[in-house]
Amino acid sequence: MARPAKLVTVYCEAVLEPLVIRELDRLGVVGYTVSDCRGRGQRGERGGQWRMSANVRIEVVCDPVTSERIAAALRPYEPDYGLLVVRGDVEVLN
Amino acid sequence: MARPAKLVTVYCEAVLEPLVIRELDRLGVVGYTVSDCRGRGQRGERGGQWRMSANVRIEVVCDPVTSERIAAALRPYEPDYGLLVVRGDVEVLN
Amino acid sequence: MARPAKLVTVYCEAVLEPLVIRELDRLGVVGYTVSDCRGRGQRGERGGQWRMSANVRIEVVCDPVTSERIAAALRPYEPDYGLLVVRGDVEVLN
Amino acid sequence: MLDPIVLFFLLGVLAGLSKSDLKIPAAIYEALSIYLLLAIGLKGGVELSRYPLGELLHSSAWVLAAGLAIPLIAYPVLRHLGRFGHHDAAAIAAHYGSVSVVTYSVAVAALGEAGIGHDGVMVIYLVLLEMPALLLGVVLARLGDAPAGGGGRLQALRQVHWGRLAHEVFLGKSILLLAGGLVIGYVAGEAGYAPIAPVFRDAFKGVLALFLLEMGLVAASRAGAFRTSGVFLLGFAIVMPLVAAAIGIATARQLGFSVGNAALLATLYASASYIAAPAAMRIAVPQANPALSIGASLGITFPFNLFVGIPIYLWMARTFIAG
Amino acid sequence: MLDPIVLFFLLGVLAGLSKSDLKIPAAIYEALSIYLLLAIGLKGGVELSRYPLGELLHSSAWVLAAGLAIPLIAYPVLRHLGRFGHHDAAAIAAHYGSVSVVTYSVAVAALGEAGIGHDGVMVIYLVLLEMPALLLGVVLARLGDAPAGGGGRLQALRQVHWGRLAHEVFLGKSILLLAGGLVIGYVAGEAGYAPIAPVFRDAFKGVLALFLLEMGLVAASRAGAFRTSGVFLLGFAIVMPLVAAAIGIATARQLGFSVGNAALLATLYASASYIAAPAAMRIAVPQANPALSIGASLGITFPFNLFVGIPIYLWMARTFIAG
Amino acid sequence: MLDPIVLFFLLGVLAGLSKSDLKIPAAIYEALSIYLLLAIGLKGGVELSRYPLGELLHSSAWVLAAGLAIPLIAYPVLRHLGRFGHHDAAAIAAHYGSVSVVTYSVAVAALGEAGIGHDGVMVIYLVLLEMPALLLGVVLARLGDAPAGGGGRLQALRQVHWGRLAHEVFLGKSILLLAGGLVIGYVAGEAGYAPIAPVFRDAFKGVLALFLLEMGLVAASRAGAFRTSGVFLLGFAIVMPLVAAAIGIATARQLGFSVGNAALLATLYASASYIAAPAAMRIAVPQANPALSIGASLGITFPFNLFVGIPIYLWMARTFIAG
Ligand SMILES: Nc1ncnc2c1ncn2[C@@H]1O[C@H](COP(=O)(O)O)[C@@H](O)[C@H]1O
Ligand SMILES: Nc1ncnc2c1ncn2[C@@H]1O[C@H](COP(=O)(O)O)[C@@H](O)[C@H]1O
Ligand SMILES: Nc1ncnc2c1ncn2[C@@H]1O[C@H](COP(=O)(O)O)[C@@H](O)[C@H]1O
Ligand code: NA
Ligand code: NA
Ligand code: NA
Repeated sequence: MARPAKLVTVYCEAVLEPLVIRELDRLGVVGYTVSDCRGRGQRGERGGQWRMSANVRIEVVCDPVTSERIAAALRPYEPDYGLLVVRGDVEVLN
Repeated sequence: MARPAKLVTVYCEAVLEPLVIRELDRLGVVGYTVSDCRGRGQRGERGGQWRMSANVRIEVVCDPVTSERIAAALRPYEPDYGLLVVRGDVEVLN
Repeated sequence: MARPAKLVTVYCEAVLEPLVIRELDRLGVVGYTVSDCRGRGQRGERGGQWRMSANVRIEVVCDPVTSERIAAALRPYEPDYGLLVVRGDVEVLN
Repeated sequence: MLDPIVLFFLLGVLAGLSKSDLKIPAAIYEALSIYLLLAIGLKGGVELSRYPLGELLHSSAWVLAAGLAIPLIAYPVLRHLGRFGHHDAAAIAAHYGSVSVVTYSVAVAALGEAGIGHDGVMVIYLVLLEMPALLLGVVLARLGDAPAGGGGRLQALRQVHWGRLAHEVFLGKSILLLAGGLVIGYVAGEAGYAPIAPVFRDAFKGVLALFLLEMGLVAASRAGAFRTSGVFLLGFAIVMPLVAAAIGIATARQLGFSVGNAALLATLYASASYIAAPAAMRIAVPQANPALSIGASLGITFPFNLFVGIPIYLWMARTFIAG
Repeated sequence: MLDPIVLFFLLGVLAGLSKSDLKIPAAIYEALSIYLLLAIGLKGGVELSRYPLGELLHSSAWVLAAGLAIPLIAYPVLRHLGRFGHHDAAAIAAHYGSVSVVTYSVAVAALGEAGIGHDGVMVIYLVLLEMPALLLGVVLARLGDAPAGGGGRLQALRQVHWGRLAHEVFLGKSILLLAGGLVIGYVAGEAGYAPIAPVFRDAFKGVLALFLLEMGLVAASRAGAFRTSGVFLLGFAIVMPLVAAAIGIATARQLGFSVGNAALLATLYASASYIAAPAAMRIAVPQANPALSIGASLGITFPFNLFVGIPIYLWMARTFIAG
Repeated sequence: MLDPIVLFFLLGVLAGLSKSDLKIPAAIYEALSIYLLLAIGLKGGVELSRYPLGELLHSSAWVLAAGLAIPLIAYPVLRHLGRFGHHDAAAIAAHYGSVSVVTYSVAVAALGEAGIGHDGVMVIYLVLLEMPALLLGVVLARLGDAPAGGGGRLQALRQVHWGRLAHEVFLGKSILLLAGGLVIGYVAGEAGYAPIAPVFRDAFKGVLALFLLEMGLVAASRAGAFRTSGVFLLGFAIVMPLVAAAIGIATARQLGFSVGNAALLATLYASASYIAAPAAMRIAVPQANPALSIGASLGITFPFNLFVGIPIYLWMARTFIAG
């Protein structure tokens, strides 16, 4: 029943959200989940008071190959934007 | 100190939240965490503009057996509702 | 490319957030992400209606040693506050 | 005759379709809808105190009965002409049997614009009509599930979780805020209402404008979903309100309503719910595809009523009701 | 004599207890409380400019001193009669020593309803009384931690992070907005206040109604927590406000307050905090169980004051203060 | 001459710098900014109907042309005197070429305070000036990317995603709500505006006060970011508005504007954007460091204009414009 998969989590600036989704579209990724958050990183604190300091977390459950492709597609954004991409192992239960 | 456990994450329509909690109650699951999110899946985009298009993420840290039971309890909702259930391995540190 | 790391997730009362961040500061942890949530645990339901019943989820991607230190630093808060600390394995993709 | 307030809806649709970054936070949507429901309830409650309750009771029975005709007409049309499954037919019928608070409010504004009076107690009918159609919709869905024969039908109805359904419907926030506002307004009366009137009365139309902006954004996000549902549903979403309005005018005439009251009753019948109904149907008839019912009620009927329907219903009332 | 505005609280309680899907988003709760605190501060500030400051200074010292009696009475009662641990006793005492902005606002509305005047500068006391009781509560908790003997006590007090505590208490949003509003109102005066008055004065009571609705929802969610805390706390949460109100009336009489001002001072003393106190106590005395202090102050004393207390305090003021 | 409303900004800064727990939820920030943009657009639209459009067209061309001088002055100054990279120079220049809705609103309030009239149609210039500077900023950034020689430059400009950029700029929520409000206000006219005026006109200044409180909190969170950007940018953020205001006064004189209109045009030129510009530049010129442009425009220029600039621009208008 349980199918192994990867969970890719993208933490990034809120303004980047539409660009990340566009990359997902290009890769043919259908499913994702977005939530609003705040945080701190190399580029200082992003307290979420307004859109320019808000972050989002974008989660994608996908197969390993797609997860690599997502990471590769987001790499060009890294020098200019606050961005962290991590990947973990999960099982899809349904 | 660190105790192995499962982290079950349920992504679903916001209207389903009370029904999922009821299933958790039935299984005797005490702890869970809910956060609001938006997303896209097989059933199209759910942009979170209003309750009918909002999603929630429900996280439950539990033992492996309970995680199986949660997955089984949510299976009946699958045909009719937007729902994704994934499970990962974690350690409880406190 | 992919660098293994730990993802520490702290679920706790919203009032505890600044205290947790202070502990992270003390440990020299720069990066973290916070999101608002609600939930239930040993200390009853925390429905998020107001600040006193709101929870937060604080995520930190870090190395294994730091993850141990975070867990140790938060242990003193455990008897008095609603708090759950879990740790999982991830790879940093950027 | 069009109130400029409907332009806010158009602006929202434009923003949504052009994929502007304009987003109204969900918390604000919730707050605006809570405000509108409470404000309408309060206003009705204040006016209720000046009204003969006996007469109201008599009219209410008629209004309710005639109102239930709407889903009972809609269901077979959707089922047989539209070839929808019984779950979808029942859910859509429930949406059209129930009512829309915002459509009602815009009709009230249009009456004001046209200088036609109406009774504040019309809100009572808004409250009364909101929920029976939802129960009826569930019954229709369950009867459709049943194997042929009277025994199967009875058993199908027995399997409905009536308690949970009643909870969902009667304690949904729409009914709770409308009815709660009604009671508070009734108890407070004019004197108690006065100090909260700057918020609940004077600000009403401005807040309604903001809500219409948001409704436009939501409706635009439904445009894609609707494209798939075909021409039949589009036609239904335009013809059904007109039929329902006609039933409303006939009922109003029967009950001796004034022109303004008749136009409002027609609007109530013609309007389709998209606050109470979608949530209730999603829980009670989960097999129904919400894209169809919400697409029709919010994507087609709501703007149709705003821009075309309300002026027509007003004209109908003026023509068929003796001034 | 009951202002109909309290019915909004009842509606919220009803919605909460019946597990309706009515939820007021946390962002709206925050916004409403920011608005109320600012609006009250502004109004007080505007009126301050017309008031002899010397007289105010003299009264303030008395009002503060008498106000501190409340936690000093509450603590031993809770500790010895109620058999609470010293952390819980101190935290609850702090809540009752501090004040409730909403209770004060409802009392102001009730005075208006009864046609009794009052001075806007009473807000000064609201600001002054908010925080000393919280500091006192922390002191009581730390003294309880100390081993017997004067030396141990002194050391226990030394271990308090006074800087952090002062920060928490003085820069908490309650004090900041109340005091900030006070200063802005004072600087702006009537003329500067006029253009923002539609929002901060005219809308006040309507917004208060919405906040009471939300308070009802929150209070309902506390009902379960309270059930566990027993009959003693229930009694305390009703008797303590009455005792505190009596102290208020005596102080007001001593200071020659008018009937309206006396009723408001009694209400301030009788009210228990649930905005500033819970947050501050949670950080400063984490060992205390917040379910007890919030359950008592928000679950019992707040509605008691709304429905029973305020009318009693008004009667007390009328009876014991020379018109 | 200072409107007390600016004190709300100070209160927000104080709360932010002292790390108070006062936080205005992001949803409320969004809602307040949506309200302000719509309200300003509506008001301008209503007044537009009374204004000779031909004259407006002529002035608009001049106002736009003179307005574009500002980024064209700012860019080389930042690039050569300030030694900023071309991305940062272009982004900062774009912020100063665009305009600030809140600064404009505070200037309108200050005019009211000073009893000086102005034309509501000045809002037209607010809308017109918001976006061309953003496009110019992108052009400057791309030209900086280009290898030397005319061919390289042309190619650099070709590589800009003009469609996406135009979408970002023209369908950003600022322009959409301002222009949408303008059109609705124009269509509605005085009569259609009246019923929504309690929300969109009477509440304007109070809501502006709340927004200023929030702006103070945001500006305080930018204080640290600014510290790193050095003395040059600090000086630029103060001198540039003064230069721009002088251009504004000269343009106003040329066009025969009244004192009030001239002060508003000077304020528009002097103001720097922090709603539309940061979002657009972040997407279109991602290489620029937003801490610099937002730190300067929101952290320095905005408060400078509030407390010092607007009184100066008013004085300039009074001195150099024939009453
Ligand atoms: N180590 C980390 N753990 C968790 N979240 C992080 C971490 N580093 C960065 N983030 C998130 O990613 C955002 C952008 O990071 P940065 O580009 O490093 O400023 C931050 O605001 C955080 O929300
Ligand atoms: N592959 C995925 N990765 C992350 N979230 C998903 C994925 N698929 C679905 N979801 C979430 O689950 C919700 C319901 O999915 P669905 O039923 O497929 O429409 C979506 O709106 C997303 O929030
Ligand atoms: N088993 C669990 N799974 C997920 N979240 C939990 C769990 N237990 C507790 N939590 C979260 O941690 C918060 C505090 O927990 P507690 O201290 O047990 O009341 C709860 O309100 C939940 O948000
Ligand atoms: Na209907
Ligand atoms: Na008190
Ligand atoms: Na400018």
